[in-house]
Amino acid sequence: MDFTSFFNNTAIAHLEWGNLVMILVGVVFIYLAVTKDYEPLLLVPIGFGIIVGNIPPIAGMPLGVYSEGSVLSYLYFGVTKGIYPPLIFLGIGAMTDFSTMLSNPKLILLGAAAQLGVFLTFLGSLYLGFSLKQAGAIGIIGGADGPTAIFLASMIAPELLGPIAIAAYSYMALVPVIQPPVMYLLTTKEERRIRMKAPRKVSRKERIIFPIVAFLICTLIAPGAITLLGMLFFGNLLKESTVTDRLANSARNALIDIVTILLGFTVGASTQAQTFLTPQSILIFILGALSFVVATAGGVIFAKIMNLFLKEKINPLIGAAGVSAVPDSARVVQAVGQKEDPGNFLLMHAMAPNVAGVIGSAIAAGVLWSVLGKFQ
Amino acid sequence: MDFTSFFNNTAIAHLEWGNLVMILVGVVFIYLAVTKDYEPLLLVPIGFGIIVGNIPPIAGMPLGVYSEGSVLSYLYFGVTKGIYPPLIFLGIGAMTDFSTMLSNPKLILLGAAAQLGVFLTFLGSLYLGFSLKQAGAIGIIGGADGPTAIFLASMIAPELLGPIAIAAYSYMALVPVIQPPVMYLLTTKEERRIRMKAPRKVSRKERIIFPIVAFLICTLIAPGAITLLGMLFFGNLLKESTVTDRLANSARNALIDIVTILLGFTVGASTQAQTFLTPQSILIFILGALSFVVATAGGVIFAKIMNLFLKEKINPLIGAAGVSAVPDSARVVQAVGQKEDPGNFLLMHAMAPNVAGVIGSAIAAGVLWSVLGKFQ
Amino acid sequence: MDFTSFFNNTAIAHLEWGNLVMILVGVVFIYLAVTKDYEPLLLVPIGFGIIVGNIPPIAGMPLGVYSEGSVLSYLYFGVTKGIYPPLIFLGIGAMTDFSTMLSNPKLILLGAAAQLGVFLTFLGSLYLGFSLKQAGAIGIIGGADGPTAIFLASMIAPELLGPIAIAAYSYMALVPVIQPPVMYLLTTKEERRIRMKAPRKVSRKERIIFPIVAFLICTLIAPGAITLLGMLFFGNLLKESTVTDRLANSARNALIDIVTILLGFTVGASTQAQTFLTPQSILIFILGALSFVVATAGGVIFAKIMNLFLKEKINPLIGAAGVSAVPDSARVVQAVGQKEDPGNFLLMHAMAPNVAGVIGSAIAAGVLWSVLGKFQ
Amino acid sequence: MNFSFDHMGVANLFAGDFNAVTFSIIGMLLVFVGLIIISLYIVSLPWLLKRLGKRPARPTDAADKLAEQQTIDQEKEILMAIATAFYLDQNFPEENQKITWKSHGDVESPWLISGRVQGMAQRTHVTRRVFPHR
Amino acid sequence: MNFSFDHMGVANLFAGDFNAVTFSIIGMLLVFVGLIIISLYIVSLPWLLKRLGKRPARPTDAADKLAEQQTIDQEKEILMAIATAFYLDQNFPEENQKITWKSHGDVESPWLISGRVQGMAQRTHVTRRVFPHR
Amino acid sequence: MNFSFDHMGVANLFAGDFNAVTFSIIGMLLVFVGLIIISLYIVSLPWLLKRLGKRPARPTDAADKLAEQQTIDQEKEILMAIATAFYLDQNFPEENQKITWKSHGDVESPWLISGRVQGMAQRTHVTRRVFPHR
Ligand code: NA
Ligand code: NA
Ligand code: NA
Repeated sequence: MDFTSFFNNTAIAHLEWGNLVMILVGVVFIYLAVTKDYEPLLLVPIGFGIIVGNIPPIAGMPLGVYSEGSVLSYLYFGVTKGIYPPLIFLGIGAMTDFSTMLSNPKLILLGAAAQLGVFLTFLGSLYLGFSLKQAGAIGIIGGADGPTAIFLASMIAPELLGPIAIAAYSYMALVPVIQPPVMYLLTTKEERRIRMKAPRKVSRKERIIFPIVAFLICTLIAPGAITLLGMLFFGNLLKESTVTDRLANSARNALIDIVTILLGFTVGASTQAQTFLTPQSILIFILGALSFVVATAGGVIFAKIMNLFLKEKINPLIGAAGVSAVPDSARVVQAVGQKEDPGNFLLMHAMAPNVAGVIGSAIAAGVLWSVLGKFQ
Repeated sequence: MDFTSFFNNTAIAHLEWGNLVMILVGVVFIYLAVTKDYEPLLLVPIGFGIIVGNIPPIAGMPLGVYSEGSVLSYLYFGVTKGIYPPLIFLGIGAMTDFSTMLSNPKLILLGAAAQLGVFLTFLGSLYLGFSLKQAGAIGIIGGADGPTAIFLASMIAPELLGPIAIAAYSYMALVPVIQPPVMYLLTTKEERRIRMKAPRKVSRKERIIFPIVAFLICTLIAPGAITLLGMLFFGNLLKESTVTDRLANSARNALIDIVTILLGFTVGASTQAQTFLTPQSILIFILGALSFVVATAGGVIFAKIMNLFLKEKINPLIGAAGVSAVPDSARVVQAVGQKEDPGNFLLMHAMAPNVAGVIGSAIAAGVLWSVLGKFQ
Repeated sequence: MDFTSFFNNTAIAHLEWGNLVMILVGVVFIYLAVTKDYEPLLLVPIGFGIIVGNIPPIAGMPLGVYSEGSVLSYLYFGVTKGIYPPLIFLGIGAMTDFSTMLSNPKLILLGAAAQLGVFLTFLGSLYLGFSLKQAGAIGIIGGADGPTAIFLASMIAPELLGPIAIAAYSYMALVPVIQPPVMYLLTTKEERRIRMKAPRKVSRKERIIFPIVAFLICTLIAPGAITLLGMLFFGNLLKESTVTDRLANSARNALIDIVTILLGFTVGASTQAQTFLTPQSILIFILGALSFVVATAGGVIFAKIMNLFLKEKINPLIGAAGVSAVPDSARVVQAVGQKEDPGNFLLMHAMAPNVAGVIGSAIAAGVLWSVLGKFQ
Repeated sequence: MNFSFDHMGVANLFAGDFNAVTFSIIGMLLVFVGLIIISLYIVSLPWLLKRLGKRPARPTDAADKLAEQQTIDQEKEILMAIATAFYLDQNFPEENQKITWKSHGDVESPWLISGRVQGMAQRTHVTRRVFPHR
Repeated sequence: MNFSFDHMGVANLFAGDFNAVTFSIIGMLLVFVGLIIISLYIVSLPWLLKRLGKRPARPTDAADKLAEQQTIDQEKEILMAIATAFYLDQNFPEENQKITWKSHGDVESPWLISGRVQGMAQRTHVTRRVFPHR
Repeated sequence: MNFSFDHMGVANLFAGDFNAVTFSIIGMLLVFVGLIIISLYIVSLPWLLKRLGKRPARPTDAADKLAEQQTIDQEKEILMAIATAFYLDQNFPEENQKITWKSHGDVESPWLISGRVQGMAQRTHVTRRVFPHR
């Protein structure tokens, strides 16, 4: 029992450069959240989790998320088993208003088009040599939906869960940085100035029936989406039925907050430099960025194609909102459109492809899971 | 990889008539909740759960509550292990006011008499050929208490959990339909018009001591009721002590809401037509209806017997509230009484047998468990 | 099936004197909480838990916390695996204001000095013949921090978890009884009358950076404190960043309340007389009381030593707040100081060593765990 | 799990008997099919609701009278509910009944008293609910 | 688990050495016994509390004086608490102390300052609490 | 697990090659080291922040102008936000947009509209945030 052996029991003795790099990454996440307001509800928990996960643990002490019997491993259980994402979808459902989508059904297609990012990234990942399952899990980053990405990765490529989750959430936070250049590149000034008509009002009855029918349609086609869409539409029904207000309220407050805290923190803590800083992770980050770009382009281009057939033109900018990342990408649309024409209000129009994109990504995840899940 | 194999990966390819029937049942549950306000906090989650549980899953994908490793199976864990019901009782305890019972102790006996439904249904189920444990679990449907029924079924007859839970909750929702005919049949117009005196005021001290003493009395007699009544009276102590207001508040809001969501949804999802639509389930439904009728009759008749000995007559209608189903059966009493005499206010009087019925059912469940649990 | 066998199925048949004693202890806990306001958020759940845990169970029925497959055993899982304490620390972090500490850094040392109670009790326990791990777990009672004590005990001496938890929480509740005599004994009237200057204002930036830096400093030295301090400072960052207000809010309300209910109740229920009423438990209670006295003395004496070197004297009473037991010991300081000089306001000054004591205890726990965890 | 660039190549897209390109196209199609059906459903629902709604509405006069009668009945019940509340308030001054109502805020079966009383305050809700839904 | 009607019959109620009818009767009795004892307890409690309450109340004058003194002491403490709050408010304008109070809203030991201050607002609570409980 | 007093004695403190007294002293030292470093950090932070803060602040005039310009820009955006809200309110009378805003109350990227609108109400917050932080 001397000072040397004591020193070996400290974490400083085991600190590596990689840990310092990751701790810095965590600090940057928190900095961006606090000063730039980039998705703070995600970046603060993940950022602090990264810092916690990169204090090197002592051998033999159950501390980290990968260490059997540790507290963090129990909290991480909800990530590895895919339990947290559906609960978050429950809360999101209980706060989502599908009205704009119901009043503008043709805009839903933009949410489908943006899933191009998913499948092209899947092919690209395969090309680079990832396995089928891994490629599918990487592709879903293009769905721009953190919970969906974590859910699919936990089911078919748990070994990539950490980098996929971090990539998905990072790019969701960076949507206001990634999307505008793509949008400017693919649209003309005239297109960006297109104004859209205010849509019709939606009855309560329509809003109550919608989650039930939409759930049936989606999952009869892609049963792999049962868990995520079941919770999403269940939460929405709790909200829209109005007779279960108190349940919807708890789902979109206490429940989603607690799960968000635990999910963000443990996902962050899963990024120990020793296992996280690999060429593979860096590739996933590059592929993730590309998939966001492709998804954005997919939505915008499809909107332009639709305009060839429509009498009442739609503003192609709102195609970018099809990537989901609710509601950030819709806000990017509003910001870009308003720069061109300060009197143009695209936000509510953009919410339609935005929520449709969530559904689209969940269907895509269901398809990937049901087919790729069978391979080794 | 062709369209045929893709089609086999959809759920439509595996949909059976039974699934469609069950999905329709789920829709009816939601319809009744939304338009008739029948127990919406239960029927909406269960109804949507039934729909979710009847999308036929793909072989090899962990999706349903019975599928090992699926998210729903983890959430269903709280049902199969009997964890959710006591947590719901904690919240119910934190919202229950035992004052009317404390000011009217003789009305407690009506809550005991209504347990006749439990034991007669137990005997009836045995007669029909169910095993002892199964018969006990079916009998408890007559307790008119969803959490108690789920708890006992999970402990002694887990194979019947689905139909028992659905039967218990369905009939709790249908209390305003089932009870009135029985009440009219067994009472005269004069009896229904009996007015009762306002009871005395109860001191804070009495209300704080009550949950402790009542817990000791009940569980020293029926230790099988420790879990349910422990939580019920614990929640009530949190409320009545007033020094733990914030805990009582969280117990009767966030906690009970979250557990109600998860319990209702997963119980609903456990009704896959392939295992649920059996003659056995239908029998359980018939027995459940009978047990509600017997329980109601038991309470009303016992009230009439009590009147033979009492100077101040009690209105026999309030005997019907002894089945528990808080507070619906008390409201039925109020409604039936008020139809006869618009100036008659029975609601608060009916609350006494109503909460006593909850305690009575929990004792009955404890007795059934402790004796029948030992058989094969 | 006769009355005798029925009687054997009741709990009265198995009741022992020890159970009655423990039930009385539970009632006293609740009485103190309700009438004296001693830590009611802890004493009410623990007190009712003790009552529940001492209803003798029936052999073969899964009822108690130690009974495999029982509901209480599932809820107790969060205690035995050390999951509840970090979640409570998350909530505490989200309600703690470190401002006074940041404006008065020299007072932090008092929070270190009070850990003397931990290490002297550790040595005393060793002397009495407890094993190294057991002695470490008993020592941490002197940290005056319930969650920390439960966490360390669950990691290195789970067999002593019950008595250690009860001792820690009992003495935390009794802080206003234990500390004043020690404080009077070690201070002169003049010392108790020392007034302290109002400290400077702390900027938002300082408060945001603090939890990150403090976490790094503490855990790089004592990685065993990662779990507890990670959650404490994470909660504090959620609060101070202001951009994650809704998460901080749920952490310090719904989450901490629910975990407090479950922790208190199950810890109470773990005190079945049959295993709890041992000479060992009584020794632990005596050692616990001593450790509180030593910790208080350590803080006060260290403050007097500091005064030898400081120009602006500090009131040695606030050294007593270094034991943590937030915020009760700080209030004791205020009360004792105000008795001497009604115009002396020590509360805010005492909050600095108070919260520093929490950090100090967590470091001490980390050191004990990392070194003692390796022994048999 | 170890990744290397050695396996890079277009051949990966057609490994074994699995054509990843075909799969991706079918996948995109399925996403479109799902969302297109949802669109079509949304477009057709108001039309469906109107057609379903017409049948019971045919004998308009009768229906109107019924609705009117229902409203009157409900208002009677609401008055009765207020009377009940007043009576309870008089006889149980310790706010017992308040707690009981609160505890099941959303569950108003069988006679919807509190639901309708609430509705009185939020008139649009009542009218919307009372007529088209029942 | 497979159910069939072949096993129907009264004999089921007496299978093995288990008499289900006797069991049911005893079960009903136990439910009644439990709830009857609760009833009796409830009936006797006010009487018990009164009897227990009388003993300490015997030396009425002394007790009254004590209670009065306590009230005065408490009011002093309340004033002191208000002074504390004012002082803190002056010196820590960034609402530090507010958060500290809030965080332990229900825990006012040892001198119950905030509890009593609250009580001032809800007078009935204070008076009920202060006299009979202490 | 069974405890007996037979093992009592000072020898326990030095059993095997583990010196419990040395360990306790080192343990106390580690606690002090940790908290002393925290103290030192706290003492030095304001000084550090000031030094770090000075560099960008050097060209004061330019910075002031920039800040002023930013404020003007922001006010424009706020007006725009109010206009948006008004427009939405006109066209979506069923409070759709309210729910959408609420759902991400704290997330105002990229243009912080609502954050700044909120800020208008709580002026101190805006000023504190806008100037020193950006
Ligand atoms: Na998407
Ligand atoms: Na009942
Ligand atoms: Na401490």
